[in-house]
Amino acid sequence: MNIFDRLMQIDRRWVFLFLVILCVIAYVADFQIPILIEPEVESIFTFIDTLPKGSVVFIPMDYDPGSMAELHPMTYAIVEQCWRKEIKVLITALSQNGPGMADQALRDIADSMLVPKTYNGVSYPAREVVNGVDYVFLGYKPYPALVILAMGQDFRLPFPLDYYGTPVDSLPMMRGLHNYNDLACAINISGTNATDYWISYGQGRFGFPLAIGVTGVSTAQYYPYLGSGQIFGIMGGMLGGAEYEELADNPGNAKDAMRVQLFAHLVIIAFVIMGNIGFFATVRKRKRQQREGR
Amino acid sequence: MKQQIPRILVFIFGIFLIFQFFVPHESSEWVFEYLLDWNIIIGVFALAVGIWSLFKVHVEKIRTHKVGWQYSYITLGALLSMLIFGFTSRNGDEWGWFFVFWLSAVMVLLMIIQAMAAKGNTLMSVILAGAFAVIAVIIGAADNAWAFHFQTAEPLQATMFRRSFDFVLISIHATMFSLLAFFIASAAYRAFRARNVMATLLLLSALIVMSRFNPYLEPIFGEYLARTSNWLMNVPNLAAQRAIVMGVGLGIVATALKVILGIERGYMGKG
Amino acid sequence: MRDVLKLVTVLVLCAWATGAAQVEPPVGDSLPTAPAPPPPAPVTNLQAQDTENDHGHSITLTWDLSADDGAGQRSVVMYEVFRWFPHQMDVVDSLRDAISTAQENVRAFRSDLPRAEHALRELKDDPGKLDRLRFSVARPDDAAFVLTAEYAVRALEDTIAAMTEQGPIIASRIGPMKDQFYRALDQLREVHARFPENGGWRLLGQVGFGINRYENSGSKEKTAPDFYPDYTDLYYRVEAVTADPSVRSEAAQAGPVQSKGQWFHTGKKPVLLFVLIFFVLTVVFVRLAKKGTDLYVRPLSGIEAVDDAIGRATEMGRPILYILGLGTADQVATIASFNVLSRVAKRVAEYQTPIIVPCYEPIVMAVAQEVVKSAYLDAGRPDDYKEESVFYVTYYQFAYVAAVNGIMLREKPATNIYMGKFFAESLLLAETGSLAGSIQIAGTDEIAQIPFFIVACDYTLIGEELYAASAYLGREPILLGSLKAQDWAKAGIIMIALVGMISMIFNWPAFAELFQVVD
Amino acid sequence: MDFATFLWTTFGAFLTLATFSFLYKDNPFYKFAEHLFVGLSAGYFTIILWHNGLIPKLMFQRLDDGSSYFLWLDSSRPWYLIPALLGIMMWTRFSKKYSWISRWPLAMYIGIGAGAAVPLEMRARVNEQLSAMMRDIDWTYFFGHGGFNFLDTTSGLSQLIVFIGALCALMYFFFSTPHTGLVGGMARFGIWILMIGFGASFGFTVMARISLFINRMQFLDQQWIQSAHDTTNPNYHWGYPLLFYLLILVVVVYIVREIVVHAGKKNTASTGPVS
Repeated sequence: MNIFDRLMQIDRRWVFLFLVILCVIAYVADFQIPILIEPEVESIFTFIDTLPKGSVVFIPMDYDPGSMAELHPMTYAIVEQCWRKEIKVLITALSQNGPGMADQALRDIADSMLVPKTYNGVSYPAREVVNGVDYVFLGYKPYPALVILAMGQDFRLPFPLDYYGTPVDSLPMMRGLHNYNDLACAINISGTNATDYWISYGQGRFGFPLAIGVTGVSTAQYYPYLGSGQIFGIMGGMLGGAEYEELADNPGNAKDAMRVQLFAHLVIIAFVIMGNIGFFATVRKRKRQQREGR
Repeated sequence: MKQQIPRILVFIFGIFLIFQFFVPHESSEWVFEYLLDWNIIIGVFALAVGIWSLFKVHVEKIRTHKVGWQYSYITLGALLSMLIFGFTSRNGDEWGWFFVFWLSAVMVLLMIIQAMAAKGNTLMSVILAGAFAVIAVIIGAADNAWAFHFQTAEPLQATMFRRSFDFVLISIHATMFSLLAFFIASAAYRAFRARNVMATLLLLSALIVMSRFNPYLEPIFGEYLARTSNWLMNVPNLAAQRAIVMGVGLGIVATALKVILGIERGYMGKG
Repeated sequence: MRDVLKLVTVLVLCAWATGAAQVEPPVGDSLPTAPAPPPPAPVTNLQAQDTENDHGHSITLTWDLSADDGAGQRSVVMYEVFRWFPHQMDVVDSLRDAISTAQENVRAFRSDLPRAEHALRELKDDPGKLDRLRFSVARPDDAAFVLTAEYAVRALEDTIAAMTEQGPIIASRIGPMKDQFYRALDQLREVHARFPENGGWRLLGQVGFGINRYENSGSKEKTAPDFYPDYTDLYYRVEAVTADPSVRSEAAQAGPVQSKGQWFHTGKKPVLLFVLIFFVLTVVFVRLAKKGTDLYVRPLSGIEAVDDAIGRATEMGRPILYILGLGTADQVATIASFNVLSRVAKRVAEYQTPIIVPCYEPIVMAVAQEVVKSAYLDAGRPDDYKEESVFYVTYYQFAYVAAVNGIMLREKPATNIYMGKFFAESLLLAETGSLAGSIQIAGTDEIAQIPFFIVACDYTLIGEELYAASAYLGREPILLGSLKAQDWAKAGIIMIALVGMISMIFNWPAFAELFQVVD
Repeated sequence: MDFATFLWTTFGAFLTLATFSFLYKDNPFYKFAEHLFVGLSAGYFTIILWHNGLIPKLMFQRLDDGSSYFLWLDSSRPWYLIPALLGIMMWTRFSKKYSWISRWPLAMYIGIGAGAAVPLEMRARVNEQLSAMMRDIDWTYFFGHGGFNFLDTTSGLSQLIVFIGALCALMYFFFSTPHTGLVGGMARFGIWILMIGFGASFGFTVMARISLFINRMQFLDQQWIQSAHDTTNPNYHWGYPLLFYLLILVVVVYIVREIVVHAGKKNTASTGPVS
């Protein structure tokens, strides 16, 4: 059992221990690292940046607390950008345990709007965000495909009441807002496969401009839809969130998490290389034994 | 009778819905929405069967003292607690007798389990279950610091429901999910071995993409790493996705047609 | 084949490099600036027809631009579209609003009444609780007013009395109002026919200059404000309007026209074509297979592994864990997984190996129970079927995973089979399975999860191999026949794609448009 | 943060550490967290389905004309009686003898699902992708914008690679022809493209998983550790650090016990840790 064999069969719990230690160290020490911007994220930022005041952006937040880590930075950055530019936001949460979390996120962002901020050189005054005027949160309904189809007729069909139980007709922002044709665009931030329904049943059937913010694992899956023009932008996982925060000049969790990401990736790459070194050494050794053995 | 009628039903509904897609007329849309409502309602009813199966499996585990049977009490107790939290909410700020009600309800459940699981004298647990049930009913009726809400969605905002979701469900959910960070490392270490051409291609493209945002490799590779991983995601990955999406599309249509035409009967048990 | 492709590419390259001059886009014109222009020329050739391929209630207006739009005086800024509304429509609208406000009040009574009664009881026995109770009561609007317990009690008594007494009256009035509303709706058709008596033109909408099309689509729901019935004579007017709204052209009128829903969506013809071709292919090859023509099917490593994996489980006397994935029973990936489960369960019944099937969704559990019970029946061992081998865990992704991980480490199954829809939890299950030392076979059509199964499992069925798995396991000729049909369809698609791409090279897009789906 | 919230946060932190302990091995802490999670989540979904799914869809609508009916039994929409009957037929699964009746609603459920899927999936997966493939190659910038640039994803060459790669990958999935000769060559190129694509998407998701772990670290750090020592908190008292160190003590005791047990086992029989 020489050094190479041991390299090949390290018990996986050493890998876990080593990864934990390194991530904690990277988390505690804080220094900034540069972020590279991809065109798929920039197209979403410029689309919203050029929207006139009072237009309505529809953000279906179809994720649950599990994928909150990757997707909250995107939601925070986009919703704050909209509210700062006085763009109205309509929100649904079609993942079964997402509404509570979405409601809490909206309250956090509304609090951070009470402080004046300057982004990319433009200074924005503090602003009190009002439910029903600046945003409407419609809450959750099961079976996303049916809800998306129904909202094509009218938001009121699946959502007679909003999340807080007030009838939708009594909300000022919803007057004249019936279905997808009255929206500037939809940005589906999702950790579930509701995004497939948004692309084939939503955008496919009603043709509104759609961009998506998804978890890292399913980013690759949606590139064909970017290629065929069914969506105009993709934000992929924590990196997508960090790039959007960089573009919006609004640093948040995503940017300072990138440091831990870097160290973790280095650990994994190191272990993979070690495994392969061990592998090649044993292969060469076995070949040599076969030659001698013959 | 048991086989023919289900197969005929699948055929009728399947064929109807295939052609409904091509009929935009108002009545066809109305029937489509109505049928989808059927699926939701059947789903809601089926949940009761599911909960019953969960209850039976855990009672069985307790009865036969299978490995880890003590923990089944926790599952059933947690299930009942969440149902109680989900149907009640306080009128004012005090709790009144709520927690006593909750405890007696849980005790009723434990006694019922004891009665179902115990081999010998179930009389004692049945009496105790009745006693606790009476206590729970009295508190439920008399105490007006809190109330039951079956029609309005008020309990969703109630403290206990919100708290047990935010702090218990989210904590375990997010932690289970984050175990993937470790498992992806151990899987990469265990499986990324350059055994043959295919495994080597898998390994190389993974390594390139994993170091795409690495600023320290920038002086060596410049922005080629980011551009290469972008190319890997947009060209070979796109080709792979497209082929699989189309293949899966045909596979889905083939399987659905086989089920509708009755060629494939596995789903109804006919092997 | 390869050198033909090379020749075509090189040829096209040379042709392209020499020709292809870009055509300059037309120069945009400037905005019109005129003090008080005479009225612009009216719109010509105004036509109104029923919108194609829709569920009715929609009319499309098309016209030729006014002579003064983009040319001549360039005075036209927008076009306004009007429709003739009979006074009966106002009756319908007012009834509709009355009904919705009545429903509003009834809903408010129903939710506020219990809370007000509770607040009243609390205040009566302890006035001090005033600020801790949640209730809404009418208050005088002078700022100096301080809410006292006595005032609150009196106000609460009044509101409760009002609610209990008025509530039923308003509720009872809703029913008759509804009948009146629906009767008025039914008269709309012949009232529209008596154009132009007792009605008026009402503005529908505006479109900018340079646009010659407007779609007036109302909702199909009778209770929606923009509803108008099908098969009803409608009249439209379009006026060209300048920057000064009072200066506008005479109205061009169109009508009567009736809206109706179509029974076939012509834009979806390619989809129907593909479905029918596939249908025919399947039927043909299944009939061929019934006649016993020998069918070669390439070996699928994942499927061969299933047989010896079950053998391994029997030798070791350990159970088999079958996971149907997180899909619902109406998703085809889960249906394919049922088919595979029925074959695996049959073999398991024959070898008398225990099988564990934890289910994520109640209906999937119900169907899986039926599948496994019948499989034991087919294998001739109905009494070996244990009721709790197929059970419901929870309809919550990671709680299901936590439970299944626990089962893997405690039961230490010899073989784990994952077939169906999997999401982020695929690697969690696969890595725990490998930790527990089981042979793992996975099959999913969720593209994002295939890499994880490839890395962590021993055998993986990629994408559509999941759908072919049941045919391979059963080896029944008619199922292999349907695989042949699938291959022919795939070959067809490859041919269409090749011809399509080459036709685009010679910029002849007609072929590609044949397959374009228009909504 | 008031003490009740801190109590819940500490319980959350305990459950987080209990779930992480699964990485070491299956232990009582993990079993507790797992069973608690299964019970609570089953209850949670039932409540969400009742309040969001069942009530607005069926019962609540009946309130608008002033009187409420019991779920579906209502004169204005009698046709909702059919799904109600199907639902009740599902309940025959409670009895062993009559459970075959539940096959009827299940058959309809699967029939509706399969039927709806055929045209939708054919359109979304086959037609749309086919039209996307049949687009012209960008010959003017065949070798990339701005001189030869192989990595330009919008160059004609890349589009050609995507086109040929997709066709070859489709070839790989041919079931009824042996992978020999030309088809074999194209299929091998196809599986290579598939493997490169899978490697790329695997590498891409590593970041997503690490970010989940970062989130849990942030929870433990910001909401638990920091608030346990946040003396500026108005209702801070001795209870906060007590709870904090109590949980730390539990963790340390467990680790020490494991090391002692493990060391003990080591010198008796040198078995490696249970892998």
